[in-house]
Amino acid sequence: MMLPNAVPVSWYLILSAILFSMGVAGFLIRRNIITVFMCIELMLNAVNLSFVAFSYELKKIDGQLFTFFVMVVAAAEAAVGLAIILTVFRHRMSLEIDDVSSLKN
Amino acid sequence: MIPMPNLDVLGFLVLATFAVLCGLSVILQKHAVASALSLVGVMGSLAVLYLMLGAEFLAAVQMIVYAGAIMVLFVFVIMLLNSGSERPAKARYFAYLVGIPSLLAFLGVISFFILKELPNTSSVQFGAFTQGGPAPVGRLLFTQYLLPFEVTSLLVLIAIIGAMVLAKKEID
Amino acid sequence: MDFFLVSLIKIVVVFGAFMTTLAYLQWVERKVLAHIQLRLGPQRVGPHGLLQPLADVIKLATKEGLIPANVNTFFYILAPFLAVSLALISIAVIPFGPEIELFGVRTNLELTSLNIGVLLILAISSVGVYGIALGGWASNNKYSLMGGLRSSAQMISYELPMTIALATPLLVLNTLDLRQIAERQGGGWFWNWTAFSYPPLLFIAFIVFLISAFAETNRVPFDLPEAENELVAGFHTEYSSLAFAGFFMAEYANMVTITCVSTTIFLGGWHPPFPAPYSNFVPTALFWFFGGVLLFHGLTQPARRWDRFTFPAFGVISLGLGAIFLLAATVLPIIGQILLPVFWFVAKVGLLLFLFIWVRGTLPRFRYDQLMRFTWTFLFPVALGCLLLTGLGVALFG
Amino acid sequence: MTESQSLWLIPILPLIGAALNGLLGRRLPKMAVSAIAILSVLGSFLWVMKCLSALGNLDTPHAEHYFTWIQSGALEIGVDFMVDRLTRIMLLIVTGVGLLIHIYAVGYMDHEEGFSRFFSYLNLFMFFMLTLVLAKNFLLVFVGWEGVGLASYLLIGFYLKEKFAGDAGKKAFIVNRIGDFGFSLAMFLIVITFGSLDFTKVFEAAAKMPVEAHAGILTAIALLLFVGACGKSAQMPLYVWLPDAMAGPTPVSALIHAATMVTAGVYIVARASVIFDRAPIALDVVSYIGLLTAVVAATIGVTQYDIKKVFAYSTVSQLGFMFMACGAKAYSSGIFHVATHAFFKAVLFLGAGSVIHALHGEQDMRNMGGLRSKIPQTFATLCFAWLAISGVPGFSGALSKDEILIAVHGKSEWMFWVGVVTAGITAFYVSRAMFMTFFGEYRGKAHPHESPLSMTGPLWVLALLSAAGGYLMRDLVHSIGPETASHGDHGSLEFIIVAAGLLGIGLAAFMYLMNRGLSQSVAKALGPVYRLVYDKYRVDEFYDAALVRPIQAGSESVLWKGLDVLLIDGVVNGVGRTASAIGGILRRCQGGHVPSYATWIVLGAALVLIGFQLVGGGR
Repeated sequence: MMLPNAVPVSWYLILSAILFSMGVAGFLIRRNIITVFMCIELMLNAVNLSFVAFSYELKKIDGQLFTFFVMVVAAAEAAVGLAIILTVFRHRMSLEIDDVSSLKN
Repeated sequence: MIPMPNLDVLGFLVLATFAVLCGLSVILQKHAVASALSLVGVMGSLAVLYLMLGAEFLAAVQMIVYAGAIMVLFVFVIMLLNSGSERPAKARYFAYLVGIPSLLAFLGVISFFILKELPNTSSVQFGAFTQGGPAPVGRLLFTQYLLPFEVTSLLVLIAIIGAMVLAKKEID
Repeated sequence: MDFFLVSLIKIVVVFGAFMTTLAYLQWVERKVLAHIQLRLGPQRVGPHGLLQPLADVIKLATKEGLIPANVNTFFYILAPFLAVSLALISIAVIPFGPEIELFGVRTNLELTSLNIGVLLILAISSVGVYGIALGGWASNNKYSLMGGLRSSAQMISYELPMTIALATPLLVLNTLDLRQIAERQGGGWFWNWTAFSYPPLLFIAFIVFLISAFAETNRVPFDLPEAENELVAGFHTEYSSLAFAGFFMAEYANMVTITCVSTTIFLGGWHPPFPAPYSNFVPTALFWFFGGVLLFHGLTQPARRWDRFTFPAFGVISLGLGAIFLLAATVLPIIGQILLPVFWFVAKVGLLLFLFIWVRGTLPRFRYDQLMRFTWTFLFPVALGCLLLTGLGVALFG
Repeated sequence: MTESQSLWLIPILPLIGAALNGLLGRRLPKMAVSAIAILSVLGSFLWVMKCLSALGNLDTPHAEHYFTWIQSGALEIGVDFMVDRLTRIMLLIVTGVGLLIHIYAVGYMDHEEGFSRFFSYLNLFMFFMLTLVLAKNFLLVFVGWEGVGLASYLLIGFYLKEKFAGDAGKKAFIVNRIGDFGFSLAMFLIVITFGSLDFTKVFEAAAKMPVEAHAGILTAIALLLFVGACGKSAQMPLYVWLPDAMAGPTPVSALIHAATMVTAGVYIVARASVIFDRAPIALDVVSYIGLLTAVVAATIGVTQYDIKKVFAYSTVSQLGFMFMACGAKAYSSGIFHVATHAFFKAVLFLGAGSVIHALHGEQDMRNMGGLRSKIPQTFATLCFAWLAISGVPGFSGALSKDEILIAVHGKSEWMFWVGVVTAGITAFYVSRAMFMTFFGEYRGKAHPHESPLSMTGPLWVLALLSAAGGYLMRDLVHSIGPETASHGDHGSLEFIIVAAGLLGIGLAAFMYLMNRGLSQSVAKALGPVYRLVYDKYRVDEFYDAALVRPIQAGSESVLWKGLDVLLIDGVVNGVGRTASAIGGILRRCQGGHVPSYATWIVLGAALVLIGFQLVGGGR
């Protein structure tokens, strides 16, 4: 197999899309709340990759700063989200997402 | 002599494959700890990819913040709850029949878009873009993006307080 | 190909020295602890137990590697592997000496030079917690799990003051490259070192960093994860054989790495505490002084029978080392440019390591709530205050 | 432009005092609280002196710009302070009298709960009042204007445990709202007309406009400003809050409801004199209202028995005099009366406070009498104020009152005569209060004792000022504005005024010293008229019947039962019902099951992207 002698930025973008889709798929099929939450992190990471790739393509570091902000927001989200999961677990003794469906009505 | 493979290409392919494999592992592993460690793998390979894209500061921050803090928190919570493996899933026809095909369509269209709209993107060479060091990032962060930066710090503060309030055991 | 060759040589030298240090660090620790407690320590294997590390390695390697029932084998094996490999990475960016020229090749006395070296070390140390947490969890044992959880919580908590204390000197030094950090502190007296600039702010930061380093490496008085009276042996209760050796080595490697980092960032790296021509003779003087003392003791008042032979032998070796350093300082600058900086670097690291052992021999263990309260209500605010005040100082006078 | 004098320090110092006392006061000893309160006001008084001496003659106003507060299109409102000759007088009165009253209050409030709270409010009042006085544009004046209203509300309702105090506070606040509404409308009109709120720009532009023979824009602005002034300065028909405001501690009555805040209305009319000069109709209205207020309040004052009420109506009446002066374009005379009134009315209130303090809270004059010998210092100081307000020559009150009445004489003959009669009534009721309190037999039960030095000291200073202050301030005041009251020979007029005052005193002496009981028979002889006056013309009852009840009834039947229940609730509930009906259909999609929501999102995203692609791509 002949390897190309350079990687275009679009490959990075496609990798980002693939990772993002995997995150969504995980979100759809997994049942453990924590895993679902991790799939969200996977999606955020995928988006970050495309930010950085565009930053390279445009030769401006603004994209990297967006990634920075995404990370901080992800940290905040993880802290609050995990606290919520802890509380949910304490009340229901379960981490199954199907068990937490009292949002209806 | 064996022709030296282009390190940029080789690196990308290896890392991308590793990232995709880890990503699959995240969504397919039965146990949450395994998923979490796979996610750390994704993050690590992304960090190296950032390095190749010239975002060295971001790569370090990715490791420190994502792998070192956020995921440790995940692992910590998983171990704390020690909930064991996931039960075999109930048949989830809706997600499988509607969600996955839509997702594939989504991926296809996006990839098509990328290849069609951005046909001549520049090729990535390690070291070609050197603006990702701490100094330029910091300079931009504390000038043009000062307001978002401060707002984010406020957000983190709120998140800390929120997490404490939520996770605190109620004293009855 | 010079680059690869030189790199290969450096890797071999550094790796060999590092591993030997780890092995003998444990011997030193046992000896020092023994003397603190008025014992002799290892004595059987070799003179003064000098071959004890070798014996330990053989013992650990030949033991049966147990894998308990109902554990997740993959993670169980992965954990010590992860711990030790992460612990060994950081040494790659530590500079031991200045740029040297040897046989027409210019090279730096370090394995690799990164312009974000400090960040790399922080990243590695923040990931280091996985090994312990995973090991504790994968053992499928409640004591191990408790130890793993404790260590995760402790390392996450102490990482904050450590990072902040580490960021404080960076305000003064204005770079993240460890080599530049060391170089910017050199050329003169020891008050050029970061720990002594903006007194006493950065010294406080240094102390905060050291305390956090104790906690990060799970050393006494912060060795809650392996508190044996509560948790048997903590996260490595179930481990044996080489897997146990992995955790063990990781702990000592972390110790060495973190002392190297504090030496580089706070204590001026390889720079002597006072200017060059005079400081060059300090090693000779020290070695000769020790050699003289050893000879004197061995020949005139040996405490035990074999001391009559071993002490003079060590004394002669010490005198010889002194002579080599004398040569290096005077007629053989080609060796001196390597030996002298490395001597100072090793001396500082050694002093800090001795501090670690000394503290282990002296202080009792914290209680868990004390430990957490200490970092969140004392160490963290102090580190933050230091950072802010130093920032103010740099803004005003820098 | 002279160099900056850091005028901002003047209001900021009391604000710092207020903040310190408000936040930390409860933990500080009383010494510290009073030290903070007094020192902050003393500081600002000294700074005023320093600034004024540095600014010299003030031929041109001194202005300072700090920062732009509001910028909206061409309208730019800054935080600007200004000192001119008018401000100079007000600054001296506010900080000087304020300082003395603060010192007095330390003694007066010594035994009360909420010591630090009181001084925090009082300092806050000083901050807003100084802002009001120093402001260089209408909006900043309004800030101070509302702020003093707030401080007044807080201080009237200071005795939290008394219901009537809270009610009085609310009444003051609500009645003031009417005036503030007028003031806001005036500001809007000014912005529309002149495009700015800055004093310099507005008055320069207004000075170029002609005098309006018929009602025009300037008349409207002037009248609306005057509505605001009526509220703040307790003029007809909005005066009803001031007598009730006496529910607050006496130093408050002296500082806010006699000396400073209530004169803000006079100040704003004098400040906007350029506008009023060009709106003769508004001037007439000002005169009539002032006169009416003066007469009505004076007659009510004759019949009251509560010593503070008497002085409260007296304040209303004197404020009426000030507006009469303004209506006669004698703004400087009005301000002059503001100054002298600040001195003697402060003495009257503080003296009354001292009496009340001596009698442990007794306010009814029927239970007093013969206190002359028991609290001699209070009596002596009150005598100064009594003679001053009665217009006895040689005291400062006579100077300003003469000026006002002479100016009014220049405007209209009959108003002058009514004014003279009112001045006589003034002398009569103040004398009556003095005689009932200090002469004759002691009728009360409590054991009177003289007040401490921190109360009598300020009293003496103010008493001397009410005698001599007029002569000290006359030139300062007259430097303000155009000379209107011609300084001709008004010997005969002055004689009439003095005679009216002396007649009032004599009559009171005749009725309350020589023939006790005569007052009763006079009251009986007048019968219903007396009852009417005694009940304050039943104005409160009239307002209650004419305004409060209809509004309440209207709110209940129309707004609540009609508008709120039928219309608003109907719409809201209808929307809710519709939504829940639609939701009942949509509910089938919402299982509360997170992954299925996510699936819908993914489906939607895919459809949007595909649609996008079909429509024509990214361009």
